[in-house]
Amino acid sequence: MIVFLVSLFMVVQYYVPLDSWAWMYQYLIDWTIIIGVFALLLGIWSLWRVNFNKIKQRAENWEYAVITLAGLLIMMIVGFVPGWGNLNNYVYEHFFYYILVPIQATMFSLLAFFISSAAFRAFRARSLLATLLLFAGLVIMIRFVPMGQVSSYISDLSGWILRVPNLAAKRAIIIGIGLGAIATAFKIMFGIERAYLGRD
Amino acid sequence: MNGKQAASYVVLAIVIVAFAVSIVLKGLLVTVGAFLTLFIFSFLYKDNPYYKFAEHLFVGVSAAYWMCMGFWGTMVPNLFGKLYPPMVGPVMPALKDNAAEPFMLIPLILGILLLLRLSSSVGWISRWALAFIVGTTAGLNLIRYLRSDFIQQINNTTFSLYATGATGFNLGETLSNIAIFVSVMTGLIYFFFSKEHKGAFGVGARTGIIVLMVTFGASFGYTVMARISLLVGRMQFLFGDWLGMMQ
Amino acid sequence: METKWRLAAIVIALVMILAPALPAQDEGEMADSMPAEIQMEPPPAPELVLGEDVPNDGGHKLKLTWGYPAEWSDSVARFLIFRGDAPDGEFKSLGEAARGVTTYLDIGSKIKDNSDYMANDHDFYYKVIAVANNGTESEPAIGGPFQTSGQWFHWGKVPVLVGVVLFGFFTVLFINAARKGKELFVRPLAGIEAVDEAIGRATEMGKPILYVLGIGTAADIATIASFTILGRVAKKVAEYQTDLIVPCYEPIVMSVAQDVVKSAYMEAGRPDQYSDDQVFFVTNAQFAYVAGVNGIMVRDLPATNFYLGYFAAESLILAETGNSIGAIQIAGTDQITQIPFFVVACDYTLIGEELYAASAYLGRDPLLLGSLKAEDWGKGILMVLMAVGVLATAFGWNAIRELVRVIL
Amino acid sequence: MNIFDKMVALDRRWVFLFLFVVVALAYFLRNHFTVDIVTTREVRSIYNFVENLEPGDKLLISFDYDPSSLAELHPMSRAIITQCYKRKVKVIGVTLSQYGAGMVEEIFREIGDVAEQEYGREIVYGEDYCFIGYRPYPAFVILGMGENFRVFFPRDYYDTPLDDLPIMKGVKNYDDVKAVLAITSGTTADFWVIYGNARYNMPLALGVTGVMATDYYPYLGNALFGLIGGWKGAAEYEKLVGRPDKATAGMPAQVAAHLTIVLFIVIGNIGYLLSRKTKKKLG
Repeated sequence: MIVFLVSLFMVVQYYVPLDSWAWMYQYLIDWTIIIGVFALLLGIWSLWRVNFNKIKQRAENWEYAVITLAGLLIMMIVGFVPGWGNLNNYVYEHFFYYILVPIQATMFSLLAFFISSAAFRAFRARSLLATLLLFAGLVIMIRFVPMGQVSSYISDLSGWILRVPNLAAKRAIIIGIGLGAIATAFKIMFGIERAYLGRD
Repeated sequence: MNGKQAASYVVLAIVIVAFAVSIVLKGLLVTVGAFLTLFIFSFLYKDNPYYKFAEHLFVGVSAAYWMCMGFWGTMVPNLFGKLYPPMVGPVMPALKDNAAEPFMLIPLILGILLLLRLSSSVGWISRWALAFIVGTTAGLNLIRYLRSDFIQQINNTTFSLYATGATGFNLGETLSNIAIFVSVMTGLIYFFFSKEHKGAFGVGARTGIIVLMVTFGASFGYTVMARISLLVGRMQFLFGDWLGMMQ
Repeated sequence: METKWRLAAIVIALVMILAPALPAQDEGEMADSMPAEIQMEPPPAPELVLGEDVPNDGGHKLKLTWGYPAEWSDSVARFLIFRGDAPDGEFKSLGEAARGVTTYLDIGSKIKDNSDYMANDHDFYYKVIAVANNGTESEPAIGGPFQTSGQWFHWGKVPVLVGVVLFGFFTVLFINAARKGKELFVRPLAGIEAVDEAIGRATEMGKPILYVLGIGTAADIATIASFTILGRVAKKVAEYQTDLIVPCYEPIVMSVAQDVVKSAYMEAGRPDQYSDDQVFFVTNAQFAYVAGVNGIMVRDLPATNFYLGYFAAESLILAETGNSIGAIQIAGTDQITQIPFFVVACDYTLIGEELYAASAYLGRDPLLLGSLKAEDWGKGILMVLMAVGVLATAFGWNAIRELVRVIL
Repeated sequence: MNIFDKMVALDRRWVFLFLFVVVALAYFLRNHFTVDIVTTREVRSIYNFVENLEPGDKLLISFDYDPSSLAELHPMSRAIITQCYKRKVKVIGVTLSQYGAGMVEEIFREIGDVAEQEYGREIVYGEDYCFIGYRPYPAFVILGMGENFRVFFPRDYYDTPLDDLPIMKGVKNYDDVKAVLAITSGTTADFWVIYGNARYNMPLALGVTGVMATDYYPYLGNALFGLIGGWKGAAEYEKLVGRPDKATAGMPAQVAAHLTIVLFIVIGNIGYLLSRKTKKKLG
């Protein structure tokens, strides 16, 4: 019922340009963000429990669970020490820049390798569809390679692929997703889809 | 002690020595960043203790990082700061004089309800809070779709098939426009669920999936560039910032 | 909820959606322009200063127009615009309009404390002064009082409303048809057909199943669709007594997923086998999450991986690692940028809307199937409209084209 | 197992190693070979647009990315600002990314130095450019700026009231700038299209990461008048501006990496087709 009312409000507000409604909307967004932070506590609790159990049971790789918990605790202490008051403290920033940032960037850059291995494995002329996938991928990739006159043809062709089939396919997908999204929203409002409440 | 174990101790020793040398030469912070980078890269070869170390550290530190961000970035200014502004005075003086907004009690209560799920006896109450969040944001999403992509995309599809350029009728563009139109239609046909893909309808669906595949290939090919930039960025860090091999 | 009540709810919803449209007519008229008090001055002064509320907004905006004799228009460089609370009171400078422009859009601030605040339903007077090329100013022309107001209904959005209502109608219609036992055909989806087989395979091999919900929030449509599928998968898994691992990125998603899996195990009659340790939180930093899930994959070696939900750049890292451990992989997302990577690296991929539809396939619930049929109808109607629009454009029937444009 | 089967089943770690070596080599040797960059229509149209502006015209540039996408988006920001300074076009900067502000400050200062050294122009804050800072909730900010920049930004990043900046004089909303260029790494790009262009109909061009680029091609010609995608787009822009910079320096590595991947795909396919042929013969 709550869901019904709240989502109904959101739908109705779309049609109502009045100020007070806009403020309501802003409030609702703020609230969900705040509740999200409370939820994070649940997450931390879950993380703590899983790793703590691992250590207690001396499960495989339990030593690493210690590292996770140590990282968690140290970072929490650094971030919450009373008196430091905000996040501009030296240690906290260094944890961010010299531990989180490098690992994050490196995980991200693993993609350069995975994208090449995926291309190597999957871009095979097995069937018509796979061949088309292969062909379009290759055209786009070799537009990078300077080959004199050929390059400008490739550049035109890749531009065409991006403008025509790409545009059309994305439109079709977007329209489909749009309808699906509206239908799902309806199903939620009317309580047909209730999996998110843990039952169906 | 078998050969494999011996080898792993040798590797450990090398890592420790290199780490120590690097600290002396380059300083602690860059060294830590560089070794963590290498640890993650080692996963490409296979799973190993160094990757495990970096992975577990990353998980723990990042969870705490976001918790702190959520607390100082959201809870303090938007919840406490609005419920009782003087409370946040010492840390965020700018907010001290704002008027209190009693409405903010609602998320506080819902948030506490959410935490009740940790108790097995009253855990069901947390579903209220969940319902609130899901309802609000689901409504938001619906509107976002309605407002943006969806209508915009449909509108854009009803364009003129004829294309005229500076020199009058433009055959190439016209053909492209027809191709776009047909492709959108067949793409939609592919997404029909309640009709068998047979006969003319089947041809349409088949054309649709062909267009989709070409698009996926193109997107894949285009993304390679972005991923290589990331790799080059990391190399700059390793060879430039850390080893000082580039200027 | 009983059927009757559910229908009642639908009716109420429609009424409520429509309700705001009703008072709008009065409000709309109130917002009409009021006749201006005209002040004729010696030639260079502007005449007929008219103010009009801008429709379909929250107020605080007023469109000002005035007339100016054509024979003078070349010798006037610009117009200065002022706003005040009374015709003889103090006026505040707003800005200027260039030569030949005789309209000005006054956009006031919506915020009360702002110096530029423009109250709704409050009388305002406007003063326009023409400045000649040589810098001499005309006598001011004053018009007013004008008011701005917020409207209860955005008329420009009516077509969208009609569409939504129509669509809701179809949904209800087909759901009812389906409930009465009418068989609805749905075409097979390879990814869905493979679910049973994939679970069976994991059971045979005695290996766990990994289910990744993506990095969306609990309210992303993709995540919601994924919850339903998770419920079905969890039930099968409980029946087969295989292990299920669900690492989560978002704590709310985790909470919901725990409820979903728990009730699925209960339905399967094995509540004792469920533990909160199966559905757990990793972290909500994108790549830390990926690192964690990668670790789970290479250490627990699941036989089947599901990636259903909202995904970003991590899609390929997960799918390639999963591939390297030889797992069967079933993926699905509505993120267009990520679909190609799943298509390339996974065994089965649900593309966009197929993911939403999957929950109906697995459940065979008449309600869900009915809404699927409604979606198809929606698509059909859109296609017809688009085709008509394009044809009309092609043959130059502009009237029809405009009509279609309005409908869309 | 014959050679063709081996080509098909090549361990992916060889691909990884090869790629790493090639990219590293290409990067080290980047000064030893140049890459001919073919410019595309969508990038040229932005360049030409700025080129055709009068000195003194104003542009709004929104830098909606944070340090994590700096590598991809910074080069295009630099190239565009360089062109603006060169053409004496004034730039109003804003960021809708929480961690963007420091980065934007830095880029303006850096390009300011470049302009001084290379074009002999001294760039004055408040006169040639200004930076109005960051506000959260991008969709609202974009809508708000459509009404008046001062709704969300009564003061600039340095706490000066906007009305005290000469550049902001007579600039109320999007109508008073020639175009909006948004260089963005996330959903903000959608917001610019949906809330900015659709509502206020100002000329809009986007600079986006390589991954996002294909998503925005469909908007070209209607909502967008130009699009710069990733390093390739940035390198094209650098070429047009005539000042090769970081993106151009990265191109050899890009070309080498693309060639490597294409090569592996070709090897895989030859292996696949031939091994199928031999199997057919045997079977």
